[in-house]
Formats: sequence, structure tokens, C-alpha cells
Amino acid sequence: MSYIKPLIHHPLSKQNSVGYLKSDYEGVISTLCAGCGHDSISSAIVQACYELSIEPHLLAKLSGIGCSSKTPAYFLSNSHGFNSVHGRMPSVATGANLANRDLIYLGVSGDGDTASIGMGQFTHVIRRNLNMTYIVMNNGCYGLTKGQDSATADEGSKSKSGSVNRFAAIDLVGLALELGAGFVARSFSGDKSQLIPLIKRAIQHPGFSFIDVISPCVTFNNNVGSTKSYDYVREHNEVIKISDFVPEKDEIKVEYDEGTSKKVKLHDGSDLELSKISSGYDPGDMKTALLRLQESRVNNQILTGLIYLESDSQDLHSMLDTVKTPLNKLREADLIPGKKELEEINKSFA
Amino acid sequence: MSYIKPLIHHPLSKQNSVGYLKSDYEGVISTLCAGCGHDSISSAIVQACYELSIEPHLLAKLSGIGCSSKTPAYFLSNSHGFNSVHGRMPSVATGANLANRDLIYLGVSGDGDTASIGMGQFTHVIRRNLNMTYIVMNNGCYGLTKGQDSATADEGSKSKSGSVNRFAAIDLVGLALELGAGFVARSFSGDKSQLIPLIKRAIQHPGFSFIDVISPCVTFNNNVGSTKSYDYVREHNEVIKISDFVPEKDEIKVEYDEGTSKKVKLHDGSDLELSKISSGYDPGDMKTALLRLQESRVNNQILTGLIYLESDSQDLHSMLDTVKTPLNKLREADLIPGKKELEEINKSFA
Amino acid sequence: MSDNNIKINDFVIRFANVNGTGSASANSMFAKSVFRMGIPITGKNIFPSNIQGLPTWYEVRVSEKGYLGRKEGIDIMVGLNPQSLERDVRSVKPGGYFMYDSTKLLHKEYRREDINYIGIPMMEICIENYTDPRLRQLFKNIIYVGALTTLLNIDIEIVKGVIADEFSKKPKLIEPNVKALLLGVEYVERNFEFPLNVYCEKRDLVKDKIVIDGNSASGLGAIYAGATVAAWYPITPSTSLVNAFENFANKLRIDEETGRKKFAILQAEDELAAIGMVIGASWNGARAFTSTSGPGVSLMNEFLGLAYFAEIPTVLYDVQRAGPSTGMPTRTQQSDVLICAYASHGDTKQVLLFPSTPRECFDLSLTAFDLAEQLQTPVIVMLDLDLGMNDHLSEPFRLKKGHHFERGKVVSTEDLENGFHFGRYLDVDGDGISYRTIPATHPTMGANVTRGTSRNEYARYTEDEREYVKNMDKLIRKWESAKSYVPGPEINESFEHSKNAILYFGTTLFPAVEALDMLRENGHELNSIRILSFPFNQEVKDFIDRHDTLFVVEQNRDAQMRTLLMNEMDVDPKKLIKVLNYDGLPITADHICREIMQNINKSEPVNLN
Amino acid sequence: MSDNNIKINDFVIRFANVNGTGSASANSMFAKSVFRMGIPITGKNIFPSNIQGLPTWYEVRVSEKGYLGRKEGIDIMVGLNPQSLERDVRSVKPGGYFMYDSTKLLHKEYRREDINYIGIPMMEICIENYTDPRLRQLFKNIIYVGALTTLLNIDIEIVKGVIADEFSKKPKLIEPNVKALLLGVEYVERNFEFPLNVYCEKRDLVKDKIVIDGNSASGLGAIYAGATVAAWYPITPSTSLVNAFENFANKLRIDEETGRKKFAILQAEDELAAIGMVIGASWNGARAFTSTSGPGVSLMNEFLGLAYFAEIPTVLYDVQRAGPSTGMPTRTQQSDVLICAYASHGDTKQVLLFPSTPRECFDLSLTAFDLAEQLQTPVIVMLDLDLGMNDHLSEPFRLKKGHHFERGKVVSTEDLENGFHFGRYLDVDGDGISYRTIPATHPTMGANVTRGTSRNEYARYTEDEREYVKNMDKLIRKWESAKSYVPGPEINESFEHSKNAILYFGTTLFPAVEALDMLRENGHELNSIRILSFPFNQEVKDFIDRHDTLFVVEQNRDAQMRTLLMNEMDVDPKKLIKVLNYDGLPITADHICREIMQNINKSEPVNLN
Ligand SMILES: Cc1ncc(C[n+]2csc(CCOP(=O)(O)OP(=O)(O)O)c2C)c(N)n1
Ligand SMILES: Cc1ncc(C[n+]2csc(CCOP(=O)(O)OP(=O)(O)O)c2C)c(N)n1
Ligand code: SF4
Ligand code: SF4
Ligand SMILES: [Mg+2]
Ligand SMILES: [Mg+2]
Repeated sequence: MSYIKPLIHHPLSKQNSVGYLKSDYEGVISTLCAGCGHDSISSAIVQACYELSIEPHLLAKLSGIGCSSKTPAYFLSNSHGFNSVHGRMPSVATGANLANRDLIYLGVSGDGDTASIGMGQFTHVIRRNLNMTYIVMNNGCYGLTKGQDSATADEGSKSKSGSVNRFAAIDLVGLALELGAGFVARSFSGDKSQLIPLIKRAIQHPGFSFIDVISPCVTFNNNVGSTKSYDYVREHNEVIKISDFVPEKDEIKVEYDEGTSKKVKLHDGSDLELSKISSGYDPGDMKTALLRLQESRVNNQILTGLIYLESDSQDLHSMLDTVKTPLNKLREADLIPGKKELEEINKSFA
Repeated sequence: MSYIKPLIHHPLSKQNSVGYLKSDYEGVISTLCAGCGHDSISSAIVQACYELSIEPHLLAKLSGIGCSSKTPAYFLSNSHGFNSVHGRMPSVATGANLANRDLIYLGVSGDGDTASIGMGQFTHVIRRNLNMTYIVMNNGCYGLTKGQDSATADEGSKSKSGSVNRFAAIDLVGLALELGAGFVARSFSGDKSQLIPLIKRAIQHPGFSFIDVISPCVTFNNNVGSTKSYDYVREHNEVIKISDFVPEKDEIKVEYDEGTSKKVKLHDGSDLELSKISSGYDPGDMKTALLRLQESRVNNQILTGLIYLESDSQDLHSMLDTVKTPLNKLREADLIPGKKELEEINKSFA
Repeated sequence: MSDNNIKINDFVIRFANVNGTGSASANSMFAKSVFRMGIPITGKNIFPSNIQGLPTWYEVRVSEKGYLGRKEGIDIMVGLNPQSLERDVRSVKPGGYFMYDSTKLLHKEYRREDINYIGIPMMEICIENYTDPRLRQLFKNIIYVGALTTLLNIDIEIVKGVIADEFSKKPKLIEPNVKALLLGVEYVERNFEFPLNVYCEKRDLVKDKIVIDGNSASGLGAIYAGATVAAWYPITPSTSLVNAFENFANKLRIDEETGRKKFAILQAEDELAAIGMVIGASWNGARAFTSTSGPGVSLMNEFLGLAYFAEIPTVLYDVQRAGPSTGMPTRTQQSDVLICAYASHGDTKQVLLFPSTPRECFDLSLTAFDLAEQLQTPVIVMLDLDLGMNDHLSEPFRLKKGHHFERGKVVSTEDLENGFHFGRYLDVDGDGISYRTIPATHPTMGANVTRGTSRNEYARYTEDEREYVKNMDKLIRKWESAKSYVPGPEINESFEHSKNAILYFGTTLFPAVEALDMLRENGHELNSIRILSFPFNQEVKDFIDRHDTLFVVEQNRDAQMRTLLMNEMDVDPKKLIKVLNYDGLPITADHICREIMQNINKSEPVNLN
Repeated sequence: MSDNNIKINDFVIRFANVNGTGSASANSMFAKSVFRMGIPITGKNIFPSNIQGLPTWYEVRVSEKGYLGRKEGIDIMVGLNPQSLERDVRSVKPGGYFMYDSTKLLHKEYRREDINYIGIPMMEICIENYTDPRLRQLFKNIIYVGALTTLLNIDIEIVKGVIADEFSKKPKLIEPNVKALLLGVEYVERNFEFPLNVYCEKRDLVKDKIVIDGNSASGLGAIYAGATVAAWYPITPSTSLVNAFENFANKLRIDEETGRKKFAILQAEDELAAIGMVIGASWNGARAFTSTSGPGVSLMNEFLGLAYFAEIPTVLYDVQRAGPSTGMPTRTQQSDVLICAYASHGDTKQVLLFPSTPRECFDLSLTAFDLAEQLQTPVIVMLDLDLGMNDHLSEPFRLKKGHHFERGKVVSTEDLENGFHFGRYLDVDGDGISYRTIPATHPTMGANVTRGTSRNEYARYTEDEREYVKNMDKLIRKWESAKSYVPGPEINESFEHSKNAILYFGTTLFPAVEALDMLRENGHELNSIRILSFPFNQEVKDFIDRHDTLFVVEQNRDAQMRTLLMNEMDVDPKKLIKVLNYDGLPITADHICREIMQNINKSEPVNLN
């Protein structure tokens, strides 16, 4: 019932270097469940854009379909948004970017939206190194359609309906690495101190940047390793068969240092072990990234932080060799070749 | 002009242990271009099935759309085949397998069919560990639509139209590894001594097996690294602007030992360096596989052989816990619960 | 309250809640209780496309006459959602009732002179009785059910019985719920006169009828139809269909010996994969289906064309919602008629079935799987959100005597051994329906390659235009044959003299029947025809020919069924008057009646020449 | 050979080759040469869906009268493919000619008494003159062109000119080709009487006309229409449209200073991505398009629904091929009419344009991009394989004076500054067309979220049914407005008294015009209307109303245009007689004439009442 949340006030907020207050980066009131991780990510986006002093109208926000994909309405009201169709945000973002290379593109998606129906577009937007930031709000389930397992749900986890997921999870970070993404990071929705700087760096990165953000679904909380015991609320819920009852919950917050790991208790009582890469880690080396990721998987840890960064990658516009002027700014004089040329073309077909 | 090729005769061919001659594993005459790598793979499939003594009607062959996807008509005439729609063979194979777990499923696809339009289904059929053999006839281009770059085309290669491919190639082997495929191999269409045993092992593997087979397109030969000089035919072709002229070419054959690497000259005059993993290599270790693959990429080599093998993976039917009897063999008595049950259901809704 | 306005077993009650607060369960227990009083009821959920915190409504129509469609005008509003309060107060009929939580004062602006207010201090009662805030929230719902029990003269023992059934698996929860119920009952007894002018009386009108949603009925139908493979992708309002199939299958289709499943359900990565899996499974001889809604149908177009052209049995349930695009995912419509009928590029025609009730969802499921195999083509069962997700009073499920599967023209190993001349696309019987082999039928005979490209009668690839045309013409012959396979229309032609009729399908059934009565009361005698399938058979054509004016009632904007009628039977469009509702709410008898009344007067001259 | 059968500039010649042997280039040089004699010609490629080794045909119609449709009956067959020999010999008209390679003896069974054989030892000549087997193969093609030059009285200097143009970039190849040409000429001069009874004479009938395929014309049109973003996925027969756009763009759209591109072309991973990219680019203010064929359209359905509902300008070329499913990818049809008109689930209506000639492909491309932005909706340009991939004689391209882009209702920064009251879906002008802002227009005004879910006039999300209905009704108002934007029909009503007319569209143009002449010769005077767009405007309706019988000529099985006519204008189906061809080959005048003659007699009584 987020609608009753008051608009967040920032009495201490000051104008940033382009003259905007933090509130200028907010959106309409969220209709997500109270405590939903996605709302935390939205506010991290608000904070990051405020701190980066982005002019909101020079950013375009895009999404697919899902609870996560609704969030563009909940941040940056002065930015144009496109809440497109399920799993196809990357193509819409690609077209938008081709039309105007000067804007900042922020794409938001869910794990269902990206890892299932959107898998094809996800892999190909990476391959094209589109200059955009792509955030997956990863809750391991299909929130909006009431909690089915997604392709990132952990093997062995139990969904709200009680069925056990038998399929191995797709690791979007591993996939992005394999596909050659130039900026690959992971974080946790409640870890603002890590998430905000990552979003800022991702936006600044010239090319495709990917952030996989673990974001617990408080209602269908079968995010990770939910093979463990369930807490009271969950049990109660099940027992009284009130299938449409969604108790209000608090946002899960977490803070821990670089180079350490930390267990987080989720709403369903299960644990999630996050492991933050240390400051000494060199994200520029692919081999290290592959090994470190593989290691964390073996240890059942979720590696967070900036995992891989390639600084000198060419973005799509460089590959296509388009003019510097955004294509949508070219005028008729730039675009219509004229009658003489047409005459010559006619001649060549005579 | 394969149609003028005589049916291959095998005077020395004997009946295999199920009483079939090698010719019983052939199909109708190929309509692919003379010398097309795909035809070599088809005959490797014929040989492998003959040697495995598979009863042809107990195998189902499936494909998408493309020159490669036409091949199921060119092998195993006594097997049912399904030449489906572009990029969607995996889903059709999944359904078929669910219906009858007892058949052998052999899927054939192209790099366009798999790595572009079919990327979503490819990743998910891997994730489900469907018991099938999936062969990609990988020519780095869209043969049937006249030679456009595919997503596996090498960065920097030049297509027949003269444009340079600026995008990094997707390595399907790397992807299959990342997605947890239990059997991951690569070979070259002309390397029968490697390819036939790989196909045999793949078919025998209980679960998903993937073979990426480099298969030169002799007509739009822009397979790999085609930044190098073009041979006479190619140049001549281009020069005289006869865009519909397809000179006949010979199949490219190659033989080299395990643990060595070998350069292959393609029809366009460019080189391809294959590197065969040695017999000492342990395909059971994921970390080794990742590292060896990464290393070959850095050295611009194409790693071939059985790259990864997980022996104890559960296939889709075990995960779904279906009965041993193929579902398509269940009879009315097994399937219709009866009137009494219906009465009870009625009661529960009264 | 004027006593001369007493209404027994004939009213509409609407609950305005916040979603995610557990109200849906309480509301449906209320409806169930009225139903167990022997009175026909129907419930409609009007819910948001979100999970928690937005307005949601539940509407129960109680109708002694058995009118089960939605009805305009609300007699009793239980208004518990501050967000929608203004709208909710406004929507009560003059003379009606507004029940609210009087723990807080109802603001003056929500006071109307012409309706009655019933304030129950629900939260106050909860706070007095419970400490856990979650229980307070939950039992608040039961308390208003208790209050209504008394106010509407519902038998408390019946309500207790419903509660007992609901919690049969956790009996220790029965008592606290009953306690909450009584808190509501007692508060009313102490503070109000009861019953209201609008109330219930026991009847014996529902007999052996059941209350169930169409998705559950369809899922059950798929079980009895022998479906073994279900592939799907979540989408409202179709998700619960496969869920129901799974639940029933887990009860009815477990191998006794091994505990293993005699079915396979797979959540696909998207709708393209889901339909591909169904096609693969059907090709391989299993009965398979998928279920989706509009956006999924759009994505399935290419595969539906393949199944049409390659002639593969395919069962698809389309639980329609308000389109186009994402539209209103939690609202109902019949707006996929056209895209389903002619799904895919090229020349295609697809078989459709239109159930109107849960019982028909069950029956037509059996029909769908039979037809798909008999005709070797896709069969699309067209539900809508109203039918699929709302509870409906329905005939109980029954199996016909000797119920068995019709598997169509399948060639067996023996047939082949006995010299049956097999060609996959040969039209042996002249009905456009060929024989097929299931993979693995025979070691050396009957194998062929299925494809979406043109081929000859022996399934060999060809680009010969004569073979292509032969094939396309055979498909049209099959379409003609299909007319004698599909279920015919339901016709009511009581008024022999009448040249006017109403044509409808699907969930329009109950509002249409009610509207016909209302029209008769207004002096208009109309015959009626309910379409159950596409293609239309001769009966439909003849009925239309016998009438001058047909009011075609549809829940879409563009009169899509009307398009099919013109297109397939060359009906003069002028005969077909559009009666449309497309606001996403189930159509009402009032709306149909109003539209027809307006048009009947207009169209009279047309009928004269 | 009977001399009284002389035909000048009026014959059909067909080349039967093996694909991948370089014949297409030689054949088109032949056609070009006849064209440069000042005689109208048209060429049709009938090619297989493979790359090398299968039969391929090229048919050139030479017509002094300027009939440019395909014609039944082959006067001259150049039969060079052993695979199709039997069929090729059979297809020659009695009295016609069969040219073949006489290096090997023509088997007796291919000998017919009623046709003339012209044996040229092509391979023998090649072997004598060339050593490289590839050159032998290639020049064999030029040799038969040489032989035909003499036999058909074609000016050899013109042929040399065509060769010179063809190899203008590699002049050293001109000589060897001319040499090969002369080898053919000389052989004929030495061995045959010439010209044949069927031959060419110079004329001045083609004036400034050009010969080009519709895909190239469309690609060029997109350039002049200011398209900057093209996203596509390869599929026959649409691939060459984007290829042409790319080639023209590389010539005409390179920034002089930097050498960079003033356009972006992206090969997408599939058709869903291609249309998504177009929608994204258009939303962001660029003119963008994609091009595909049937299977791609099926896949684009969901996105087309989004663009319709969210009102995003979208240009799509559908180069139709024979469906359904993969069908016959290298054959022509007009069978995507219905799926395009009502693309996507839910209630949708899409704007379509139907060019008939390359010049119209160019013109309607300009129109398409304007309309898409003026109406803020998808516009689908409906070509077919015949128009897209075959060379057609066409009016040259011209730009109207003062040609400029119509960008529709776009709100500028200044408008916002000046207090323009902006609501993305407000119907300010009452025409159903709202104002839009391009992203980044203003720091604090005009931003909104585009979505496929329902929203209010200010683009804020809502599930309120009244807002939804308002929106759907606005879209219908826009559809009505569209009728005054789209190009009207081309009408020929020379026969005032005639109640019969023919209705056609797209590539049926030339066969229809010829058929009308043939019908007149047979005593049937028909008026005609050519549809250029959907929705139909009042002119179309009035024309239909003025006639009793319309023969609707379509290249599909299910009479899809006829469906649209009935559905959108309530035309009585009985007025609309189907004239169909769906074998994948371009429709002929003979076929149209035959069908109409059969029906005119049948339908006469209908016209009487
Ligand atoms: C084509 C299509 N199929 C299915 C749906 C139904 N649908 C809406 S949201 C959703 C899944 C969302 O999951 P995710 O992307 O993980 O977002 P979350 O709600 O978990 O944030 C689905 C399947 C749809 N809108 N469109
Ligand atoms: C939906 C759809 N889009 C496009 C096509 C056209 N098409 C046919 S084959 C093909 C590509 C084939 O490439 P690949 O899979 O690599 O096979 P190859 O011919 O190279 O063996 C395409 C794009 C199609 N048939 N269907
Ligand atoms: S259902 Fe889950 S993902 Fe959706 S809003 Fe609620 S908590 Fe968030
Ligand atoms: S075009 Fe290439 S891939 Fe296709 S058949 Fe010819 S050689 Fe093989
Ligand atoms: Mg999710
Ligand atoms: Mg390929």
C-alpha cells in the first residue's frame, strides 16, 4: 500500500550543480507492495541521477512489463519514459538511441522480462554495446503475475505455491560477461552505499553497462535458496488460505564492507549470502572476473560489486559510423538529396 | 548443384547390428550448393547413426529454417522429421520429447537460426537439460537469405557485399558452458574423424548435448576472419558483377591429430585455425573448460573437441518426475479419471 | 427506508476493498453462503493490475430468477477503501445502502440524502478483540460478513458451514473465524433493525448446481480430455487455467505404483515457446495444450500458421482481456475474435469454440481436443476474463455415456503393414482430411518430414504451383468438413412471427437471456441464437436467413463476430446491427436492452422492405 | 513456320536456367536491350528457395501496347535446364520456338511437331573459345543472348551499349562479353533464317520511363522521405529493400566533411527486435522503418498493437510472399492484407498503402512517412514479391515542387514555453489526433510515460473504464480522420451506363488494365477502381454504391480485400464477386478475363433486381 507513503521529504536537500533539487528526480507515487525491493532501487536511481547532476529531460527511461518495469513512472518525472511490451525493452532502447545519441538511456527490467521472454534481445543489446545502463531488478520470480519462478530462481527454492524449482538459475552476470559486456556489476536493493555509486558509474560508462540488482519480492518472497524454514507470517498466510492477503513489510536494508561477505535474512526467513568484491580487485581482467565468479558460485555466494569493466569499448554509433549530430536533429536539407540526384538515378535505370 | 551427385554407394557397407545398411540412413538428394559444409555434416550424421545401430524410426530429426535446417530431409529417410519455423526448433523438440521420452531427438540448426532469432529458445532448452542432441551448422552467415552476417560472424570479417562486420561474435560453446549444458563440443564439418565420434557420444549422452560444427558456406564464404585476401574466384565473381553465379566447389576436408592445431584454407582464401584438445584433457572440470576456452580465444584459435561433459545431470523428465511410459502411449484408462471422481469434484464446488 | 421497496433474493451487493488485504476470501465466503441458501448468485471481481494497495471491487448479484449476468445499479455497497470512497458512495442506487467502517467518522462530503448508511466500527471491534495487527486486518473482513449475515437474513449456520469447509484442512482456524463472524452479527443485533429491505430467503433453486470459475472448469476438462502435455507462460487472466490443470492432475493423474506423473507441465520462456512445445507434443501424438491471453496470441501467430498449414492438432485457450496491447490486463473483453479466426499471415482459417459457462468450458474442452485431432488443425477455446476468473453458477460436470477420445485419422503400424497407401497430405476420403502417422509408427513406412513450406501430397518438398494450389484447396475442403464437426448454435425461436433476433456468444449468455425477457416486457419479441463455434454451420446460416434483423451482441469495439458472419456467410451487413460493450466490465442486460430498444425503433423501416 | 503469324513487339520469352549459373544477369541484359529499343517490357523471375542447382525461370513480356502484366502462353522458350526440360517444352505455345543447347542431342521425347526448335551448340562454342570452365559457364549465357539478338532483330549496338553500362566499372570485361555476344550472333547468321516470325522493331514508346524493381524504388523513397533509422531482419522477398536503402544512403547520405553516415541501418536479431527498434526510434523523433514479409508480420503483431494503442508513428514495408507459414518464399501473393489491416489482438485498425508500380513505391514511401507522423500510427506499405523483386517499366521518379515533410502535431519547446496546454492523449482538435512531444523537448514540461496499458488523456496510468473507453473512441475518431489523409482510389468510369466494375490493387494493375480491354473486345464494358489505401475513403464508397457488381481481383485464396470492403463500408457481399489467383505466380489478364466472363453471365440476373 505504498500509496499511503508520504512523498519523501528532503529538508536538507540542496540544488545540485545543474540547479535541481533531489525532489526534481522523483516520480509519481509507487503502487508496488510496501517494502518491495524495486522501490529501493528506484530511490537509488533518484539519488544517483541527482548526484550526477543529470538534467532529467536529457535522460530517457525505458522498461518492459512487470512490477519492476512499472518503476520508470516512479522516478524522474521530467524524463520521457517508455513502458513497452514484455521482454522487448532492449530493442526499443536501441531504436531510441539510434535516433538520438545525445540522451542518456536508462533501461529497467525484471528477471522474467530479461531472462525468459527477453533473453534474445538482452544478449543482442549486449553484443551491440549500446550506450545505455541496463538494470535488472532481480527477485527470482514473476511478481506481477503472482510469483511464478523465473529463470533466475535458485534451483531447489520453493515458490509460494509450494512447488520446488528444479531448474538451474541463469546467472545474468555470467551471461553478460560471456557475451562481452563492457561494464558488469551486481548489487543488492537494500545496499545503497554500494548501489548508488554503481549506478552512477554505469551511467557514466560509454557503452553498455549492466547491473544485476537482487531485489526481494516481499509478497512472493521466493528469491533465493528458499529451501529453508519459513517464518511465521508466511506460515500463517498459508495456513489460513487467504491467498489474496499481502502483509505489509519493511524494506530490507544491508550494509557491509568491501571484501567481506554478509548473510541477509529475507522476508521468508531464508538467508542470502552476499560477497562484496574488495577494493583491490581489478575489474579490467576478464580471466580474474571469470574465476572469481565461478568461485563464488561454488561457494554459494552472490558476488556483488563492479565485476568487469572494459574501458575502451566502441559503442554502437561508433561501429555504425553515424554522424555526431543526433539523427533526429537532421533537417530536411540534410536528408533530402534533391532533384538533380534523382535525375541521375532515373538515368541509371533507363 | 548437388542434385546431379549420384546417390553415394557403399559397396562395402554391411548390415549393422540392427540389420540396417548404411544406405538406410540416407535421405533424399541434397539441394544445397556443391561443396557446402552442411552436406558433410549430414553424411557424418548418417555414418554416426549407422555405427550406433540406431533404428531410424526411433529417432526424430528436427530443425528450424535455413540451408542447415533443410538437411533433415537429406539424412535418415525413415525417421520422422519436423522442419519447423525460424529459430523455434528447441520448443518443438521440447514438446516432442515430453510426448515421447523414448525416442532419440536430433536437432539441427544454423547459426542464424540459433544465435539470432533462436537465442531465447536455445538458452532455455539448455537450461531444461532436454535429452537431445543439438547440432549447429555454423557458417557465420545466413546462407539461405544470401550471405548476411550472422551473430557468430567474426568481428572484422567482410561479407560478400563488402561490408565489414563490426560486432563481436557470439561463441555458442562459451554460452552453452555458461548456461550449464552437460555436453559441450565443437568440431569442423570436414573433420570426419573427430565429428563422427562426437555425434555418437552426443547422441548417447543422457541429457542435452551441444555440438557447434564450423561448416563453411562455399557460396557466401565469409565465415571466419575473412579480412584476408580473396582468391581468384571470389575476386572474379565480384568484378564481373554476376551476382547470381555460384561456382561449384569442393568440400573442405581436414585431418589433424588430437592436441595439435591446424590452419584450414577456406574457399575465400582466408585461414581458420583449429585447435584440437588433447586426449589427456579432462572434460569433466568446468574451470579447466572455461580457462582453456578463454585461452584459445585470446590466441585466435578455434577450440575443437569435447570441451565439457557432466555425467550425472538430470534430464527434463527426471526433473518433472513423469512416468516411464511415454505420455503419448498412455491410454484412455490411464488418462480419464472417471465419473466417481467427477462427482466428488462437483461436490467440492457445491 | 420505505417498506414498499422490499426486495427478496434480488439485489446487487458490491464490496470495495484494497487489494492484498485478504478481502477476496471473505467476500467469496459471503457469496458461497447465499448460494447455499439455495439462491442463484454470480460474483464478479473487478481488480487492479497490481499486487497490493490499489482499489478492488467484488460484486455479487443475487437473483431469484436466475439472472446471472452483471446488473447495473448497486443496492448495497460495502465501502472499505478510502481511495475509492467518493466513487463508491456515488454508485449506490437511490434507496440503497452504504456500509462502512465507522471507527472513523465518515466525512460530510460522502453523505447522500437518498441512501442509507450502515456504520459498523469494524476496526474498533478488531482492536478490542485482537492484538496482532495482521489478524486485525484479516478478521475485519469476517466481521463485515457477520454483519451482512444478520442484515440480509442469511442463515448463520450456513455461513459457519462455509467457514468450516474453507478451513477444513486447518480446523483450529475455524473457531477464531466463527468468533469474528459473531462479533459482526452481535454488533448488528445490538444496533440495527434487521433484516434490511433487501434480503435473502431460503429457496431450493440451485439444485445440484456448482459454483466455479471457467478456468478451473477448463483445466478439469483438459484432464478428462486426456491432455498430457501443457506448456504455458504466465499471463493474466489465463494463468489460473494451467494452475487448475496442475492441481487436478496432481490429484487425478499420479501413477499409483510409482507416484510419478502421468502428465508434464512446463512453464515456457515465452508464448512462442509455449505454442511450439504444444505443436511438438501434438505432432508426436500426445494431447497437448497451452493457454494465454491477447498478447500471447499475437506472439503465437507464426506458429498458428504453421499448425494450420502443416495440419498439426493444437489446442489453445485464449482467456481474453481488454486490449489492444497490454490494455487492461484485469478487465474482460471479447476482442481477440478476429485475430484468432484468421491467425497468422497468408490465407488461414482457425477453428474457434465459445463456451458460456463453466460446464461448457468442461464440455468444449473435451470437444476441442477431439476436434483438433479429427481435423488436424488448431482449435482455440475462447474464454474471457469474466468466464475464466469469476465464479459462476453452473451445471455440474458430467461425462457422456461411453465417453472416449476421437483421435481422428491416425494410421497404425498394422494399417501400414496391411498395405495402406500412405501419403501425408493425400485427400483419400475427399473431405480434405488426410491421414497421419505418429513418429515411430513403423521402421520403414510412414515416415515423412513435416514442414511449413509447400510440399506435395506425399509430404515431399516442392515449389510446384499446382501442388501448392492443390494443398490450399484441400485445406478449404477441410474447412467445409469442419462445419459438420463443430458444435452447432443454440437457438431459441419461440416467436415464429418475429423477424428480429439477437445473436450472441460466450459470457453474453446470461445478460442476453435477461435482456430478452426485458425486451419482451417492453413489447419486443426477439428470437435468439448463441454461437458456439467457428466455422458457422448451416443452422447458423439458415437462422440468419430466416430473420431480417440480427442484433449482434459483442464485448468489443469493432464488432468482430459480425465481421466473421459477413465474411464467412455473405450475410448482408445491413441486417447485422451492432450491440457493443467494450469498457472492460462484463456486459449487462440493461445495456443490451437499451441499445436494442434504440435500434429496433430505428431499424423498423429497414425491416419493412 | 507460317508467315501469316508474324508478331512484332508482342511476345513472351521465357528462359529456363539452373540457379547459381549466372543466367539472371544475362537475361536481364536481354530485357534491357529490348527496352532500349523503345519497346515496353516487363520481366518476371520465377526462382527457387535455394541458392544453387535448382530450376529458375525468367520471363520477359514484350508488348507494343504497353501491357505489362504476365501473359499466359510462351512464344519463345530458351530451355537450358535438363531438370525442367519436359515441362519447358510442354509450355511452349503451338507455333512457338524452343531454343536449346544442341551440343548434346535433344532426346526424342522432347520433340513436338507443333513448335520450332532452334539448336545452338552453346557449350561447344564455349569449349572452342574458352578454357576456364567458369568462363565457359558464364559466357554460354551471353552466347544465347547474342543468338536472340539476331533472331529477334534487336539492334546489336544497343546490346553492346547495355554490356558497356553493365561493366562500366570494370571496362576490361566489356570486350570479352561483346566477343561472346558476337559468337552467338555469328552462329545464328550462319545457320538460321532471321528474324523469326516473332521479333522486335524499334519504337519510341518508353520515353523517359525507367526499369527498376519496387524494392529499390521503395528504398529510394525512404531516403527522400527522410528515414534515418532502418532496422530489419533478412527475409525473402524484402531483403533487397533495405539493401537498396543502404546503397542509396551510402551514395546520398554521407556527411561531406566527416565521411560519416547520416543514417543508421541495423540488422536486428529477429523481426520482433526490428519493429521494436523502429518504434523506439520513431518515439524519439526520427523517421524509421523496417521491411519484412509474412512470417515477420506475424511476429510483429504484438508490437504493432502497441504502436496502434500508444500512437507511435511506425513505417513497415510488407513485401508479401506466398503463405501461410513458410509457404513459398520465392513466390508472390497478396495474402497479408487481413493480418496487416487488423494486426494484433484487441480492437485495432492499421493504415495500409498499396503501390502498383515502382514509381508509386517511391511516392507512397513519401506518403507513408508523412502519414505515420500525421496520424501517429503504424503505416504498412504493402508490396509483393512481384512488385518488389521484379523489374518493372515505370514512370521516372519525380519530386513535387516544394516537397517537404509533414511531421504532424509535434509540440515544440516554444509551444510549451508559451503555455500550450499539453496532454499526450487530449483530443484538442476533435479529430482524434493528439499532440506529442519528442523526448528532451523541455526540461520541465511535456515529459510523459508512453505505454501500452490504459491511461488518461495526460498519459497517466489508469484502469478507469471511462478513460479507457474515451481513448478507444478517440482512436476511432482518428481512423475516421485518416480517411481524408490517405490517398484516394484511382477511378476509371468511362462507361457511365455500366453497372459492372472491377476493383483491384497493387500488382494487379497491369493485368487488370489489359483484362478490361479484353473484356471490352468481348462486349463487356466495365468501370474500374484501383484501391491505393486503407481505410477506404468516401470516393471508394460512392463508387461501389454506383455499381451493382464489383469484381474484386486479388492474389490470395480467401478474398481478403473483399473482407475489408464489407467490413468497413457495410457493402452487401453479394455485390462483390471474387476473382482470385493464388498459385504464387503473378496474376494474368487472361485469368482475370476468364473469371469475369464466367461470372458476368452468371451474375446478370442478380444485377437486374
Ligand atoms: C507477452 C506477454 N506475456 C505475458 C505477460 C504477463 N506478464 C506480465 S509481467 C510478467 C512477468 C514479470 O516478471 P518480472 O519481469 O520478473 O517482473 P517482476 O514483476 O518480478 O518485477 C508477465 C509474464 C505480458 N504482459 N505479456
Ligand atoms: C520469421 C522468419 N524470418 C526470416 C526468415 C528468412 N530466413 C530464412 S533462413 C534464414 C537464415 C538462415 O541462416 P542460418 O540459420 O545460419 O542457416 P544457413 O542458411 O546459414 O545454414 C532467414 C533469416 C524466415 N524464414 N522466417
Ligand atoms: S509482487 Fe513482489 S515484485 Fe511486485 S510489487 Fe509486490 S513485492 Fe514488489
Ligand atoms: S548458400 Fe552456403 S550454406 Fe547454403 S547451401 Fe550454399 S554453401 Fe551451403
Ligand atoms: Mg521478477
Ligand atoms: Mg548460417
